[in-house]
Amino acid sequence: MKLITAVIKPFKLDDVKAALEQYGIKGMTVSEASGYGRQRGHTEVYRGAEYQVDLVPKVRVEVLAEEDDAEEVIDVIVKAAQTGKIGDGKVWSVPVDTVIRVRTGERGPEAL
Amino acid sequence: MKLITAVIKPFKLDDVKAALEQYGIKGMTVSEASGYGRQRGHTEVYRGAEYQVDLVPKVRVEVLAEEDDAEEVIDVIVKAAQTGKIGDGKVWSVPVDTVIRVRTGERGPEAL
Amino acid sequence: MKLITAVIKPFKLDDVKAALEQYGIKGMTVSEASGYGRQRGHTEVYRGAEYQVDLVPKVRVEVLAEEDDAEEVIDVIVKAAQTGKIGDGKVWSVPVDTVIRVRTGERGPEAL
Amino acid sequence: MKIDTGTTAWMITATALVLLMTPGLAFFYGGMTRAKSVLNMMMMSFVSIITVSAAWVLYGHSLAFGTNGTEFLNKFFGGLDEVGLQSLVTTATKDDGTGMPSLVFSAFQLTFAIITVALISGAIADRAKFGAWVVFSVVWATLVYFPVAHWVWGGGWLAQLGIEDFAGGTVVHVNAGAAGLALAFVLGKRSGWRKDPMRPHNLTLVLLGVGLLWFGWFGFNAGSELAVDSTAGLAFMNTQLATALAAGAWIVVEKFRDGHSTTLGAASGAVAGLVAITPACGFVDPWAACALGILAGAVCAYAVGLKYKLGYDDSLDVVGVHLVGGALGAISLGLIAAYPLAETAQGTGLFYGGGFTQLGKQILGPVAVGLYSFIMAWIIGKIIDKTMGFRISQEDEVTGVDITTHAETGYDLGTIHSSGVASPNAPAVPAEAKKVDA
Amino acid sequence: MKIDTGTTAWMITATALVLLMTPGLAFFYGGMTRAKSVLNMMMMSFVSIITVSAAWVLYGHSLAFGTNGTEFLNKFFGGLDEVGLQSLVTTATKDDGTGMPSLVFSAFQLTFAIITVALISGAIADRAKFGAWVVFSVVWATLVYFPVAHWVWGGGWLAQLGIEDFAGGTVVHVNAGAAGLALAFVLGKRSGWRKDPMRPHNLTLVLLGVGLLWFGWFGFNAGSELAVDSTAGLAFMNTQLATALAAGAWIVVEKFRDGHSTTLGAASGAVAGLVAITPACGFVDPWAACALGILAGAVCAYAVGLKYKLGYDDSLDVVGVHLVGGALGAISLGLIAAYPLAETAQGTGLFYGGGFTQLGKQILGPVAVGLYSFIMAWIIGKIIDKTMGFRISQEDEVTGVDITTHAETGYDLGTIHSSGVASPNAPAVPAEAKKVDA
Amino acid sequence: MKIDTGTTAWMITATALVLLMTPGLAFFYGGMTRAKSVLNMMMMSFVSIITVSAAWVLYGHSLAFGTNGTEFLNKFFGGLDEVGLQSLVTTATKDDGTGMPSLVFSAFQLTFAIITVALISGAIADRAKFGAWVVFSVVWATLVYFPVAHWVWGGGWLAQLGIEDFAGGTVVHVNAGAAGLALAFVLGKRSGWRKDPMRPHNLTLVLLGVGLLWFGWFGFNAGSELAVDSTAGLAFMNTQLATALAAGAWIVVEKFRDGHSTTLGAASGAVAGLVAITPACGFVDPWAACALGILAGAVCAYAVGLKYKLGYDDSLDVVGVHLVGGALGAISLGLIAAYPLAETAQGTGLFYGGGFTQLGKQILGPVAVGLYSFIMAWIIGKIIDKTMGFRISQEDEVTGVDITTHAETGYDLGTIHSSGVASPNAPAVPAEAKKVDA
Ligand SMILES: Nc1ncnc2c1ncn2[C@@H]1O[C@H](COP(=O)(O)OP(=O)(O)O)[C@@H](O)[C@H]1O
Ligand SMILES: Nc1ncnc2c1ncn2[C@@H]1O[C@H](COP(=O)(O)OP(=O)(O)O)[C@@H](O)[C@H]1O
Ligand SMILES: Nc1ncnc2c1ncn2[C@@H]1O[C@H](COP(=O)(O)OP(=O)(O)O)[C@@H](O)[C@H]1O
Repeated sequence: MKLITAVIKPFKLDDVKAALEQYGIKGMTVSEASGYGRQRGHTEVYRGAEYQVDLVPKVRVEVLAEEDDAEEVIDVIVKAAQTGKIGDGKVWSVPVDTVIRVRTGERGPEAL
Repeated sequence: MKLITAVIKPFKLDDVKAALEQYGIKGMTVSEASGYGRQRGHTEVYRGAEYQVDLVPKVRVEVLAEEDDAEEVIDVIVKAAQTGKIGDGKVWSVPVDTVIRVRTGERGPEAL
Repeated sequence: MKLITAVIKPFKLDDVKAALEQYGIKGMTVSEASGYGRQRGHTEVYRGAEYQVDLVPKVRVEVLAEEDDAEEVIDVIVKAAQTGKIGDGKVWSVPVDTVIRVRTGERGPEAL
Repeated sequence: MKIDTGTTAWMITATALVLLMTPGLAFFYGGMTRAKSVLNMMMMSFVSIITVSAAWVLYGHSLAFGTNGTEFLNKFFGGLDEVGLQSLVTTATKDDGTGMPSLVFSAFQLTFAIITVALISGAIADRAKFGAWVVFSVVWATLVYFPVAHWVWGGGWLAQLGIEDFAGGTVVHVNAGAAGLALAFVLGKRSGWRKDPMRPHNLTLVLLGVGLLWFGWFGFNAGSELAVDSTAGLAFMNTQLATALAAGAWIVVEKFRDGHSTTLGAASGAVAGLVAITPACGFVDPWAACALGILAGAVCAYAVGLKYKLGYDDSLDVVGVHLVGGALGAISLGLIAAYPLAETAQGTGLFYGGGFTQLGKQILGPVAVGLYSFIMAWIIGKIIDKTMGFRISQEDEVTGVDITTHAETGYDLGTIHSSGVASPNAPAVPAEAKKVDA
Repeated sequence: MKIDTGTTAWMITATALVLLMTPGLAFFYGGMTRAKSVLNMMMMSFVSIITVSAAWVLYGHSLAFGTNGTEFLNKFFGGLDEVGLQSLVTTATKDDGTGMPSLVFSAFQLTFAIITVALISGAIADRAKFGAWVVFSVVWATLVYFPVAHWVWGGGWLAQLGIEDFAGGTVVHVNAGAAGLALAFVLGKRSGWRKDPMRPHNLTLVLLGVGLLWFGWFGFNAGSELAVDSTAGLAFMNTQLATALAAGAWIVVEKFRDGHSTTLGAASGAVAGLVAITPACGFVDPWAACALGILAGAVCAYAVGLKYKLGYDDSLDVVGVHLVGGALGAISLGLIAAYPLAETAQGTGLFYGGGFTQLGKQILGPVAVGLYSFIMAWIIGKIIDKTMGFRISQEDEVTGVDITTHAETGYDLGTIHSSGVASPNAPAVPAEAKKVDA
Repeated sequence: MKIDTGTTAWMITATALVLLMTPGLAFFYGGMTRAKSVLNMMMMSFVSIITVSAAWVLYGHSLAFGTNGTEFLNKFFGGLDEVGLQSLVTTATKDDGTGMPSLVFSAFQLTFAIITVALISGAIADRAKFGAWVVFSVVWATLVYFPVAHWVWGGGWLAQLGIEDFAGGTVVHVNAGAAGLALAFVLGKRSGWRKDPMRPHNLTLVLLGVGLLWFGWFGFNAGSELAVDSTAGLAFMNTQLATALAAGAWIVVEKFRDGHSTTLGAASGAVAGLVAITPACGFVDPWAACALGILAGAVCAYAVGLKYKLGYDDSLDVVGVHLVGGALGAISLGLIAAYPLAETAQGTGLFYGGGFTQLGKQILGPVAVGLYSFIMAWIIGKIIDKTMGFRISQEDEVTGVDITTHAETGYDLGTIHSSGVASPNAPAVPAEAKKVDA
């Protein structure tokens, strides 16, 4: 099994959720994060002063998926989150040993 | 070593903490998250309007554990977090290459 | 590739960011967390009452790095985050299957 | 006439109280939006203070309370005789026997004009161009508020007819509510309307707003007597009773309908009560104030659902609370008016033996003002929309009007960002930030 | 008597100020709870405005300030002669020479009744059934507040004895504090008490509450002179001095005891000072106000720790601040009263040559009222608990009373949930949500 | 003289309004800091209420408004004849014909002293030792504020010269601004200054502060007439106009300079307008108030950028808004004063035919007060810094002054920590927490 983590622009969350749902993903976990990357480094002006901006608000989406679906899930996310502008974020995938559904204690693919 | 991640109902955090402590786990990292799953889809009424609820508040608990303890830690968490109702959450485990304690630079099991 | 996760003291974030940047790391993702560990257990007094403190504010830093850089990145983080006092946090590293840059769809090392 | 220090003391206080209502409204409205639009919502109220004050000193006071030479035109608007307010500086007291300085009267009336304009903005939360709102606020005040204030309080045609409006049910609430409805049509629905919950992001802010509104409203209602006498006391007590009972009625309706009484319900109910008692407070008995309050709370609790039936996105319920509540109060005077002002040809209500005449007038008032305001607001809004545009882009709306329009976010409470929030859509290349001199 | 416009102007203002105190209290209390109970806490204050206003117009004013035919019964409660307040509309001014409309006096007194009830709710934060509180508020007001107000201010037995209570140290603070203690016993301790820190979730809200309370309290204290004279000025200055010094004393105690001066300490100290000076403000010299303030700040800073010793969960320290502070102020008058009202048989304090008589009376007052209130509140609370239940379930308490009782949460500041917060214990199956008509 | 109930009613109200300004300032300043310093910022305002009230009753009133035997010394400070305020209790009314109790006048003036001190704290946000600020506040009030108030309002040398300062442009704003500048030098820059954005953490709190300041400022300005007459009405209207237009001017400047109008800009502009009109409000015509407002908004919008050029960290722009705005208002009177007080040898402004004499005096006033305040504040600050230290450690500053100094954090809104926030640098070993008795 795989854990797919996507760090995306906040206003794209709805699109990603919709795309995953349409693909057939039944669950995900979402949290707030701040991103540091190429997008950093732009300058803002506020109250007559300029300053560098470091950290930009992002949303982290975590999806557990079966081995075989992982590639497709990644594609779905990437497509839905893309704006083509710097700061669109990253998606990565990590191997998972086991997943358990707390409610029933089920393990593995049934737990998704 | 393993990283065990649990996404649970917020009001179960105290129970999970207590159960892990009793089992002998010395540390963990906790953060806020929002869950999307079967629990989604219920309808709420507010100010005379109905709407669908998507994302439900959850708490994420991360525990680093030795290879041999991982299964038991998972069981402890699942037992403590279970209410038997939909939305109880997921627990998953991921292989970890190495762990370092920042304070001392110790590595591996000693760093836990 | 590796995902290096560091849970550190909040006031050390600037130092860690600076150290990583100097080392040549181009991106990272940061989020808020609460830590439970040895640091817990101290007693605070407030409004004339004592109580135990459980959870201490922490910052989580996630850095995707190439296999070969992982060890050095870990060292850079540990050095920058260290105060030598309990509660300095943990750093761990997890194997990553693949990384994609959302903007371009690039995969692997180029996506970093 | 000699200045009456007691009357003037109260009127200065009342003016300050009414001015405080606009920040109060900003908090009430601001708390009801989503976190990403709170600043823009509050700015629409605050900028109304700016634009209306500027218009007031230039010509607003004069249009509303001045006179032009012609008896006929005087029915519809004042003159330009008090432009710049300079004439009020020298004529120290109003010549109508109230015993207060003319500038105090003018300041008191200014605060009414401000809040009426600010009230409208609740209908267009989350999606209006700030510059468009600035323009709308001053044009609507000029073409609608100042004349309508003249109609009812400046000796215009509705005053001459004997319409009763103690503190502004028609001039303020029906007027603002109708304009809000028009703008809701002009701007259209928010992206995600009826799909996303769009619940209040900060209910402590909502309650703060209500607390300040309630407090300030005593200046609004009891101050509208323009004197310190037992009628002012009656207006005060009736305001308190109607407001409390309307809040109670609203949360009782909720309890039975939805299964729970909400904070937003109590807050909205209080405002509904304040609105409904506004035209009536100095004219009715305490029992009638109680009845009107209960009615207003219950009716408005249902009226805020109308928009879902009829399909307009009156975001913060300006129509359901102010148009409906204001009309309710104004019309009910045709039934329950017990102590009208004889000198302006007003009659007692049906229940006090006044027959149907006053009731008819009381229906005419809100209908005339509501129609005029709706049509004018729609025209002004459409012209703005066609020329400068009234609505922000969809991407800006989804991202949040605060960051995209004002380059700010309401809150930055975390440890990570505690040194500043960046725009989530910030440009990637180091922007050619304008160099700031000074 | 002719209306005195100056007096009436001040009393209308003072009434508005005192009304603002209840929202102020809602913020003070709301900020002190955990984030998951802030709305419920504030709603307990706001709903007191509703229930007490309704009871007041119906019979509350009359029970407190009316008269019944019997001289003996009149010692304990008023009559039903002013039910509905209609009689106050016609008798334009109070016949006692104060020169203000009767309805202004009535409105002023109403605001005292409201806040006294609201004060009690601080003892039962996080865990009370909302409906039970609604019932308690109106029953306690009826059986305790209205009669006690009559005892002291309506010409009842304590007034006849010559008890001094300028603005309500006994009637308001001892009264509410004793009732809070009783409810803390009836409801029992919160789950996690003494284990979880349960620290204030929003200290800016606490300070907002204190700011509004302090501001409104000038209406409370200086307004209680019911006239505009030098005693009102004395009451004002004494209020300011005692409050400032009490806040100072509290944070000094903290600094020496705990090693740091807290915001909550400054806020609580200010309230303790306001409470203690309330009964004394118009009767004492500035130096005495300062001394009383310092004493109140220091004593209450320790008194809020009593609950841990004695084992009752008076969540927001109604007992430690209002019962202790109110009694302190009331009793100290037996020592420091310098300018009592001769016409009500009051004497100067021990330090001003008044002997021990007044001191004895000043002890009797809070003891009598405190006992009566405690016993009645306990009985009312117990009856409610046995019948409808006074406490929510433990699961609801842990999840949070806001979401479980009011279906709302106080804040929704994040980007993810910015479209609304769902109940964390939401039912899984698409609930058969009641269809809403309207 | 007999008490005038109207005048006294207004002055009591005005005093309460001005007192509310200090909590208002606490919110305005508190919202502008980062989340980790909000409590300390607000505490600096609240503790000023404590220290200045204590100093006032002891000797402050007397130093400012008392007299000493010597005509020459009287030019510089008052005497000790009114120490303890006891003499004001017996002399019921001021003997100057205002018809209000002496204690009301004293309380009104006290609230000015409080806010002047609190204003200074904005310059040293995030980094001051709390104890050092407590000491500074009382020493500066004693050595600077009380004498300067005497110079201008207590019959001192500036009053004798005929300097015009209606409500405190010089006494309050120039005075506080100059002291803030001195402390910014004494304490030095914050760690991360010019690198980290350090943007406001809560703009709803900033707007709340502005709302309360604006509201309270009517008491400040119209109250400074010390009477209820048409000049009070003029002061009120001018305050409203200048404030609204200054806010407008500031956001227009922003729009053209930075591309967006901000909430912080509207808020700061309003304060700049309030500051600038303060010395002028009762002396000028409405058109002049408008012009002054526009000028103040535009000038201060640029003046807040000065610190980046000159390199001092005046964190919340006390200099750019209060020193600059106050001086602007004071000096402009030399041009636009139309209705000065003849009895204090004041002249009309240049534009009203008054020649250059008054303009010269109007420049002298702020220069003299500004220099005196700057020098004294610098000396007091340096002495404190050398002895007890004025600045917290860098680690404490980075972690946050709230948690390190007050052992609290402003907000705790999350679900995880909802039972309390721990210090992020908490000691590891179970601390030897001091046992608490009581
Ligand atoms: N090495 C990394 N490790 C973890 N997260 C990263 C890394 N690099 C980028 N990110 C995340 O991806 C986001 C987008 O990266 P950025 O460089 O701004 O744009 P892009 O990937 O489109 O070039 C960052 O804000 C950050 O959250
Ligand atoms: N595929 C998934 N990937 C990541 N998290 C998931 C996934 N499915 C569910 N979750 C998490 O588990 C929580 C519980 O899931 P849900 O379907 O509501 O209940 P249950 O697992 O009891 O059937 C969700 O709120 C979400 O946080
Ligand atoms: N087993 C664990 N799993 C996950 N995170 C842990 C674990 N142990 C500690 N942590 C994290 O590391 C932080 C520091 O741990 P702590 O025991 O307080 O100090 P130290 O590691 O210096 O001895 C904790 O606050 C927690 O966030």
